Amino acid sequence: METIISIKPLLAVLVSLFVIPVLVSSSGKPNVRESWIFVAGAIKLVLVLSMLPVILGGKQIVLTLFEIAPGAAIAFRVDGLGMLFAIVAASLYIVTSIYSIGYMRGLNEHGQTRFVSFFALAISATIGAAFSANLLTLYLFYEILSLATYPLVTHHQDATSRISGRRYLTFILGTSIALVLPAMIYCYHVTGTLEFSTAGIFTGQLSKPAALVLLLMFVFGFAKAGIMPFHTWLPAAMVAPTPVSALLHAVAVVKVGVFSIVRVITGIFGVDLLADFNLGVVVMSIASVTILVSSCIALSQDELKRRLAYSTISQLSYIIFGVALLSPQGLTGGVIHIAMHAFGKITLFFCAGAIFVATGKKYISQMQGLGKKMPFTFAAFFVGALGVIGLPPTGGFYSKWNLILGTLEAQQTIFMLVLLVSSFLNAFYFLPIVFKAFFGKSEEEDNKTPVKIQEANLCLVIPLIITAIISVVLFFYPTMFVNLIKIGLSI
Amino acid sequence: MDNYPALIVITPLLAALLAGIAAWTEERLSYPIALIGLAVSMFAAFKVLMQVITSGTINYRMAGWAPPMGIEYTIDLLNAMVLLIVASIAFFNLIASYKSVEQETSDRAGSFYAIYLLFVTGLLGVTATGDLFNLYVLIEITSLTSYTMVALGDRDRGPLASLNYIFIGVIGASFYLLGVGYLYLKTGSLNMVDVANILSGLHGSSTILVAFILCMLGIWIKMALFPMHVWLPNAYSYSPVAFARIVAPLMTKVMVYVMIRLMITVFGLDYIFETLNLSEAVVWLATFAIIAGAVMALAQKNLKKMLAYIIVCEIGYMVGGAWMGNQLGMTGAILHILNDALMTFALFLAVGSMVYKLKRVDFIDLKGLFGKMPWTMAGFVLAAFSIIGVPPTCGFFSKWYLILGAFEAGAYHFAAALVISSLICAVLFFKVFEICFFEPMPEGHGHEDSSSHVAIEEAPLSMLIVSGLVSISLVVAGLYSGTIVNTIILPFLQ
Amino acid sequence: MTDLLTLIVAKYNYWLYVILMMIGLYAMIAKNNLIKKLVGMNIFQTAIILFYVSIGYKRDATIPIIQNAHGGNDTHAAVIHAVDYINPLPHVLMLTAIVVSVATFGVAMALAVRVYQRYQTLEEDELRMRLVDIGPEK
Amino acid sequence: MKFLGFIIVCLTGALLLYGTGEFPGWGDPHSPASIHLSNDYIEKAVEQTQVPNLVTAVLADYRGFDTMFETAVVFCAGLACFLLLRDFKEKKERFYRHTPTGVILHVKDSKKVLKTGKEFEHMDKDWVPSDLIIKTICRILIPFIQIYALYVVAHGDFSPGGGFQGGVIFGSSLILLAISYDLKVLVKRVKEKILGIFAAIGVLIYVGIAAICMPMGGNFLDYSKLAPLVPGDPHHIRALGMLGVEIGVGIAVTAVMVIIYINIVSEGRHEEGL
Repeated sequence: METIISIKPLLAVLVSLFVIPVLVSSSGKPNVRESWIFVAGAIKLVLVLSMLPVILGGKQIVLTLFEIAPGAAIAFRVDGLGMLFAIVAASLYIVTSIYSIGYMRGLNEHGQTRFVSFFALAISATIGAAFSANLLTLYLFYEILSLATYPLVTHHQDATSRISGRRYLTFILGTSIALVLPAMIYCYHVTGTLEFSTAGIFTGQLSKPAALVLLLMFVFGFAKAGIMPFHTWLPAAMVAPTPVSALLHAVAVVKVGVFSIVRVITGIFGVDLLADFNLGVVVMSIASVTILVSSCIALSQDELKRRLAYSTISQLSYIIFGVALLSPQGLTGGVIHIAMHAFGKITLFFCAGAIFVATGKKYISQMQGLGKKMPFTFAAFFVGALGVIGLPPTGGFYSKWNLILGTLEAQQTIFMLVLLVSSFLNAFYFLPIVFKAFFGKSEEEDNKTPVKIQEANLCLVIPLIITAIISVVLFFYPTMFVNLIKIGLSI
Repeated sequence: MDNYPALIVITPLLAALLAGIAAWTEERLSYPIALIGLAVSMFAAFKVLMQVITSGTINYRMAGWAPPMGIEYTIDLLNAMVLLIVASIAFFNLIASYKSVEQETSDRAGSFYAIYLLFVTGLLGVTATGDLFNLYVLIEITSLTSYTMVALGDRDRGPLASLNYIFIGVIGASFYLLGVGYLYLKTGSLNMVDVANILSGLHGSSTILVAFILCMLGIWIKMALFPMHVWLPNAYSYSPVAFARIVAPLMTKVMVYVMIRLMITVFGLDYIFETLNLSEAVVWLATFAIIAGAVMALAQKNLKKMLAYIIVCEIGYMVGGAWMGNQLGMTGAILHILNDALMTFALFLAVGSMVYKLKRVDFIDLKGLFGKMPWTMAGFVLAAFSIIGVPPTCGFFSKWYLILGAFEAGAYHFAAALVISSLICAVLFFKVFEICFFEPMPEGHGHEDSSSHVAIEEAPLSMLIVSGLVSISLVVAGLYSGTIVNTIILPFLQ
Repeated sequence: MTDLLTLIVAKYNYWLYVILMMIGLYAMIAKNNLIKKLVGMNIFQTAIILFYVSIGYKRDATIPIIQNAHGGNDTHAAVIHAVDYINPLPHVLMLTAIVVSVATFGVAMALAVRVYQRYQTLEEDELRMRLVDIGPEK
Repeated sequence: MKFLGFIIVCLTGALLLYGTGEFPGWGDPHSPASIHLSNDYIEKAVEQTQVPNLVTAVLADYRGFDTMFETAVVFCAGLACFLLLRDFKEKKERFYRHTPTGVILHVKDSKKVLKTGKEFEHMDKDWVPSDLIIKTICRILIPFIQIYALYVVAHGDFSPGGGFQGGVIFGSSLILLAISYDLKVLVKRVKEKILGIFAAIGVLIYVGIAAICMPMGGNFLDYSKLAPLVPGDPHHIRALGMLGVEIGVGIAVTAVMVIIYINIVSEGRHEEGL
């Protein structure tokens, strides 16, 4: 494959890193600070997009920075998959920035400079992970992301966030050190390289049991993907301010986890090797359990953000499920779900945050009748929910369609049932919220003490409308993403 | 003739003497004298390293006598690297220490600097020398100075800790001396290279075996390998910060260097790994050292103590790597000498700043430190990440080589120990971070207007600048570890 | 038994040094009084000195000061036989080791004085109790 | 602890004895230690250094680098004792003796200082009337001891002796002064500052002589390069260089011996003690 050496991926990573000192130095002037965030975000998006034509043209952009050991360098390589992820992350970052200004100022949170700085660091790490050329680099950015998000999750600095932060790190850092690190070094020890390649790096050095153990170490080790039983950090992390939950725990953090697993399956083991050993089924089974169990748990959650979190856990497993099908359709469906779910879920989180800022309500049972007062928010919520359930006219439909085709293609009919059942569960835990919001009676009406509730401020509403619209648009124009996936996985 | 190798060691000694004189006449001069002495030494060390990289090993004959009659400095890539580390850490610590010394030992600062310089002289000499007995003398200089320094710290417990340190230290040094005696008796020589040549014909000898065991035991006691570590935690945590900051990163690392030097240059890896076949036992010992150090660190309630036990744990890394019996493990051990020196230095710099401001560093004293000393804490956090082994800090990369070496040697228990100790270190440091970050708990949600703002009380600028430089060097050393391995360590090992 | 005895007699100097060293080491480890420990330390170091010096010994040889070498000019005339003089090197090394041990002893004594000033005792068990008394450590 | 100690000691002893199994017999002239380097030293040293005392030759020339650090160790010990013990605080209570009557005054007010001289004499808490016989004998002995010390230093090239030995003898003569009179007499004669400076200067002489060799074009410690600086027979320059460093060593050792003694006996207060 033709490669181009360019510094652009590095710049795209570093741009939000460089802006951090500026942010810190302008901490007294919120307006200046926030305009810098936009500048950095815009530059980042432009840089990412400027690489898009090259990638769509079937080429790759590479850049090797530091050779640590032969075959293990800190290097970037932009391919289709990475590009897809980077576009999603970079574009949503800008939207979230708008949202977070509204949210943080709306609630008059403390430590806003710290917040935006670590936010920028986190997004840098996300882009870095997307563009990683090998497992070492991926691991590097994975760890940076874990640590950069810790102060975001524990932003409130109170007892609850302390406990949640502890759980967050225990699962994310613990698994990555205990499982991924040895597995990665073992791979290097066996093969002498960690470079991603579609054929896989193993050339017959691996027996089936060893492959199984390694695969499990990776799948569970990248705990950001929320595979059960390493999922509990995600609901715990919902103590964070909503912009963090929205971008990081619906897009960046969790998707980096999933993306890492996708990379390992497609780039380290190689689809063929796993198919030979028939290991896809193992991963699929694990993913199926997670999908079903977490969907059921989601049903029982009353706090909106926690329900969203459990929904996220199940949706992440869709992606892993799809990739583990090891068939072209399944791969496409799985990977494209990264994008589709991202737009859908971020809309939902935005809505949750907007409701909280406008009304102070966190629990679903309190939200009856709110739809009439916050029509835009709940409309967007509806669209987002459709996206996550996988119904037209949203992009979510496209990915779910592909997944189901994939199960048929791989002749795994039982697993198709899993998908269908879970879609029903999705519908059960989302649609009633919308229904009750629009048609239910609010508490205020009962009490006859009307409190004036209206839409949250514009900074909050505009982003969620934008993401909802994109969700719909993706239903009609998924082609670009599909092409990126085809190029990235050469299928 | 190039005199840089001698200058590295001599200038600190000269400076120590001048500072000793200045202590009685014009005390203000002793600090600049010390600074100049170490700067020259650092420059010479840098020159020597460059020279060694470009044109190979340097042999410098003291008094012009050819070895084995005279004492020779044999500076190859390994020495040169360690020399530069020692000289530069000593120099930068001196910059950071001015205020601490003023605070802790103001009435006899001149003598303090003299002892400090003698300590550095000892470390540099230990590193540079190619003579077994010269090594002993210089080890004694470092030990004697550290005994003194330890006693100068905590008024209540320092002298007692130091006295216990003396007993164990003397046993260690004497064992080494005995080992050298046994070697001398069998070979008749004291020059390392010469001894090695003669030894190659004596592999089966029981005397040589005993000599080897004695040397190793002596060095292990000096480097505080578990279970011979009992002196270290007290000694390090009771010494004055200016000294703790240099002894913690350097002393054990230089002893690890000595061990590697003895293994490679004097006894030869063939002898150790093929004739004696001791690798497995020592790697197990190192594994226990790692786990034990980490677990004991968990039990501590004082930051200095905790770090001291982490050093015990890190020693296990290096010993295990060196005894792995393969090139990767040795590479990891040597790389970790550099990296661990840097990270420990960074940690102790931060702790030094905290002690300067807070006087005590029990965990309960650290509340709200992120607000109070944000820059110090930034350095501390980065160093902690390096200890945990988070890329791209340098700690990750030496761990990488060590684990690779363990896989290659089939020592999976050692790899597991490394991983477990990383996890424990993560717990340790996040325990500290939590205290610094969450306590005192703000009431309800801290809001911008509420009084959650703590006045910033940072350490003096000199400490912060050094801390910043070292923190950056952690990342730089990490990213360039490939270069370091390729230009220094691999050529040395081949 | 006789074999062992002859072995001991043939190398009795080494046996003596080992016994001396064991005494010193035992005192350092097991004694309760810090000064006694210091004495043990000195015995230990003396044992090593004994060991080195006995390495240097050579039968039928004299101290390593070359005879008839005063003045310098006729040194070339005098033939020096290496067998006539004992090995100077161990003596040199031990001069250094003695100085080191004296220096260490000096520092240790100074520390003992400091400990005594602070706690009024040099018995280890009492010291341990005093340490408990002064409360949690700094 | 005792039992554990015993086991450790036995293990160490057994290890050491195991090592002696292959030792050459005691005094064997053909043992490696007696052949390899030893013969080189014995046969070449006089020719190369013009010093017939081989121990001195090896100590100050071949292994002069070791000895330099050895001196540094001595310096370090002195410095350590000073740093650890020296207590500059004024004492709270004082004792005076009224010389004509022998009445002893105990002054508890730290600010009240009596003028010492003919009438009053400053004294220790545990003062013992000094013995006239001891005082007189020591007064006579001390100069001879000191002369002997100088001889030992100066003649170290030719007979047993040298800087360390001479220094220790000289130092003990001063200590004898302190013992026979009392500490204050010594401290008054030999000021603490002088001792401190001399300890450093002694080592500095050594390091200085060694370092001058470098700008003269030699390696560190290479006395032969000093020839242009020193009048006299260049043939003997190494011997002269050794004498120079031995003098430095002597000074340093003397000073440090006294420093250690003063600080330890008076617990660092320099006012009273043995």
